[in-house]
Amino acid sequence: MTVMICRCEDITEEEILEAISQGYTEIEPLKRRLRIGMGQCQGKTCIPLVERILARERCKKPEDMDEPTARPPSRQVSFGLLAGDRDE
Amino acid sequence: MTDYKETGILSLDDIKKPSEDRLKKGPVVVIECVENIPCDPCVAACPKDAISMDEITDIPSIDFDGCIGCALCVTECPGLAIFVVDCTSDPCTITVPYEYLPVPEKGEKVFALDREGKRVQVSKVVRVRSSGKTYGITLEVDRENIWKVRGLEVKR
Amino acid sequence: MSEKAGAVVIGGGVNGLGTAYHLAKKGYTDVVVLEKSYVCSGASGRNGGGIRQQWSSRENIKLAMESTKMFEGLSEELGEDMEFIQGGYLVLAFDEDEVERFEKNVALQRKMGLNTEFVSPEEAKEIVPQLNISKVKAATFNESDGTIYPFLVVHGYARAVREMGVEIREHTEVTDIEVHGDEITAVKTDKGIIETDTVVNAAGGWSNQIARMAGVELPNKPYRHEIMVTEPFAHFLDPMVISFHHGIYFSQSKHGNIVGGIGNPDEKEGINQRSSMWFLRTMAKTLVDFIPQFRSVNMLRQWAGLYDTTPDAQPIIGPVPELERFYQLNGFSGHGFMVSPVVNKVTAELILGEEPSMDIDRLSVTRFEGMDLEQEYSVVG
Amino acid sequence: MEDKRIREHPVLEFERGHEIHFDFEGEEVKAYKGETIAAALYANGLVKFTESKHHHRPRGFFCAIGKCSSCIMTVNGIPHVRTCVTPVEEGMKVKRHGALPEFPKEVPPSSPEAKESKVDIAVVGGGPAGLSAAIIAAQHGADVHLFDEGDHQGGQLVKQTHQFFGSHLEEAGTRGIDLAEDLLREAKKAGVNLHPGTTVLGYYPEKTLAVESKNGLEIYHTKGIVYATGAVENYLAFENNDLPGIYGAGGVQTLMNEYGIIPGEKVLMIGSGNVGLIVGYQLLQAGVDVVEVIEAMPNFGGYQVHASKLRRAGVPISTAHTIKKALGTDRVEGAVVHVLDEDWQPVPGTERELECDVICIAVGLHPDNQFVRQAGAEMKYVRELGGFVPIRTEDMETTVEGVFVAGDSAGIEEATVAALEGKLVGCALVERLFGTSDEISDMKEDIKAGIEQMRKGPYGEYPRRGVKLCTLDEEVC
Repeated sequence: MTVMICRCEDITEEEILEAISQGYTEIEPLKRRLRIGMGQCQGKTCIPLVERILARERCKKPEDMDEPTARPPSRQVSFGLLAGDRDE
Repeated sequence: MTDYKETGILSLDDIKKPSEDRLKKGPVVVIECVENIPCDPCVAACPKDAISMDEITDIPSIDFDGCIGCALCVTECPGLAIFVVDCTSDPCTITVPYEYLPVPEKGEKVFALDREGKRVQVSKVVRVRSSGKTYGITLEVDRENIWKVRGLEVKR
Repeated sequence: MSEKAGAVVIGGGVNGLGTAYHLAKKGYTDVVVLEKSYVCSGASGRNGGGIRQQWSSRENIKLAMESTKMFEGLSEELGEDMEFIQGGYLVLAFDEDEVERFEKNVALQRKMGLNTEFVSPEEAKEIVPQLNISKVKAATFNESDGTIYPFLVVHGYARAVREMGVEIREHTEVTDIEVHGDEITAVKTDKGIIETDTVVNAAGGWSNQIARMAGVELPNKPYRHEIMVTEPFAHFLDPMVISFHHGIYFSQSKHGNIVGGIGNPDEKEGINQRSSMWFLRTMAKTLVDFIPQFRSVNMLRQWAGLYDTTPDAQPIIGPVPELERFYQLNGFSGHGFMVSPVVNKVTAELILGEEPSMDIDRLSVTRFEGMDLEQEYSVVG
Repeated sequence: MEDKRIREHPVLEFERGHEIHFDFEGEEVKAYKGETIAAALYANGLVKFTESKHHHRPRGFFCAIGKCSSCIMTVNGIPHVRTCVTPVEEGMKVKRHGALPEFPKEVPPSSPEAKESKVDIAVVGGGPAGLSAAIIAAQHGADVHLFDEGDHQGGQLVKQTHQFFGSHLEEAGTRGIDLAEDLLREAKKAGVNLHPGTTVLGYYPEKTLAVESKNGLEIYHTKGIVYATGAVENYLAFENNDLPGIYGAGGVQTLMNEYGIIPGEKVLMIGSGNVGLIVGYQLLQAGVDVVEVIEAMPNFGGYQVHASKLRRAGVPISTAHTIKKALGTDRVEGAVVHVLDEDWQPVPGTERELECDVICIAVGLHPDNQFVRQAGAEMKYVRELGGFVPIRTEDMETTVEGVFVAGDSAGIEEATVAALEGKLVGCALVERLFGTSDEISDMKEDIKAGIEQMRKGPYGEYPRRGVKLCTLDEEVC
């Protein structure tokens, strides 16, 4: 049975529950452990679902959950463009 | 309030209807809008100021005597919730909003549908009007169906 | 509310938890580890995971060699794959000074039993075929260097110490350290007071702030260091590639992403973990210079952590003269992860009054009082 | 070959460019100039675009706006290309690369050196909120730059074929698509520097933005930033929820109303808020069969008038229903739905199978707050506004000085409110730059009154309560 939570990093609900049971009970450690929210969509799709699972498993309200840090770039960008080493 | 929030279908009790007397006098508007939505284009559409509201979230209040049944509001309502019934002719007519393809032609026979999309009768299209891409299609319907028919399906 | 602990470890990173782990392994579990955020939230969770033995100073070579051996057995010891890949470290030289220094380094490393090779630019290109060697003068390569996923190591320690009975308190910030005469009496936190006579300062970039609470001045200063990760690729890059000249390093993780960073020589001292435009652009320019195909590779995200830097770029380990039981475990200057196993073990031995299994006297904070500093040159970034 | 392109539509006209051809894994594919690679491939019946990293599950076209990873392929030797936002070109070579592509072999040409400039205002997002803010600021003399990823600015408006609700004084009754046109015209007239097809990469201190444009990296040092970045659709957890054929309502709208391509033949709609109901209706307009709308709550969430449109077309709406799983191995072939009791538990014996090739998820939106978080703004979870939102002043300034929010990224509400919030931010920016005036203060009062109007009534109660929870009292700060 596959219930996909993080489409980019390919992490299922089962894998998240497993990690929570191993002690990764906050969003940041969970993110680093499973790479959820660190793929191309930067967590736009999965993080609300992960927060909900975490809240449910820890009997907390979504209000009490933290959001993971948002890092640039907002969208993946090529080193060629960033390097910009051609003089116009 | 009936269970329309479960079914999506208004019952006749939910709708403000013109009186029998008014129906005899000429075409008249029926607005099937029962929620306090922040919306008022119908008010602006009426050339006779027969539709009004104090607050934008009010349910439109209709002056049935002021309404001339011109059907200009039918194509202006974003909710496609306005109809015009005319019981002065035989058969009666009803004007419904329509935004599908194909657009029926005048004289064409179509299926008249009820609020659940069920076919009620075969109707002749007597008038096709448009405002932008929304059409007001006037259908001939049997008298007993004027409170049933609210849509159409082209037979082609 | 007041409670007691045999030892309080400040910092839930690799050095704090690694030390707690070695203490617990020896049966000493009356330890509380305090972490102001979550476990591995500081530099331990933000670094590139490089495990390098190619250093210029005898001390660092010794620490790194012993630590690498310990990392080799760590997955088995902690019962989880730590993603330790020994793909080697390719260290590139870009000028004659570097070549000269590298020759000396290799000689010293080989003398100490480390099998580092001095390689030509062409040989370097055989190791990394995509490498632009037009400006490379020479390189050194050691195949037993590699990378590890730091987060798994730290959490491996955390899990192990919890199982052995050590308490880890996350989201608990140290606010003061109480000292009477030459003894520590308690650690104050935002959640209460813990009476103890033994404190380990493993607070990384915050270690000088912690030391100051006990009236101790450390020469360590925090500096931001930035890092980034790309989208993943099928495996193509074996070693970690580094250049001291450019301050750059990059390697490919087990998952296929390239992880790398570059140091800003103009970075100002201070606690700043925000991302900079300088890094975004400089990393890109340097990376495409090293491997031009990087032009069509996408950066996925950038982040920053803190180097806790000492004047000689070598760590400060052991007690301070003013307070016999105030153990320092900081000042790692950007290579704290890779030498952590052995220094954690030695620190545990010191705390328990055992004979240290490695002589680390030269890493005492007292070395800064004299002029006899052995500068570590092989620092990247 | 199958062709999913819509040739005739009751509301929309699709202006397709000339026919072009490109190579997809050795086969020639027909496309039209102006289409994206993914749209062209989807129109020709392609289901599997890539595969997932660990479980190797098929990944299909998904977000349609370049935000996910479901359509990445190798294009002309470059891996990880988001084909859903990359226009097709004659003779292009497109290949699937599965979970992990090879490291590129070719070295592409250099990009031009980054351009740096100093501007007054940067607006991120060209929907109703962003455009409205930009217009007001530019009309009062500010040097305003507006960035939007889309080539067609107007935000979600450009996908809205229905007439808008709201006040006739605020453009109600106008279709979203026309509203976008009007706003764009006004923005151009006001002298807003529009940058379509640009991606804002990140916020850097102090109020500096890195922007990816077609010409390369651009760096803008600003005096004020408006984030009007809109919303992200909520995803739903159920068995097989990643099969190709499962899309968010936004993806369906983009495919159908922007590219003129139908998502499939038979659609199961999950969610009966206005988005679900409206997209359901739009599917019918595009000639697609909507087999059913299901809703977990005991009542449907959207306006009754929208529900009535679907019901009149014979579409059943089943409340207290949820999806248990999607059926199919490589793509959606059906779904199993069941009834929920008052405690949200499945009622035994109520499972039934539905035949469908598309499952459209319309279970709400959450604010796209990534950008404001990057800037370091203080956030708060406000259920009534759809999730984490920045704490703001009455003028919509976040806790980061000079950084403003407007529209859905500040809290999920209607487009009219978004436009009004945009206007309010526009006024606040004018005050910042040039000082206040009677005209601006009056305008602000009018806008605030307008917003208050829109939040009246039962549908406004929720956002009204939400906004209170995250708005700082002016007196206090």
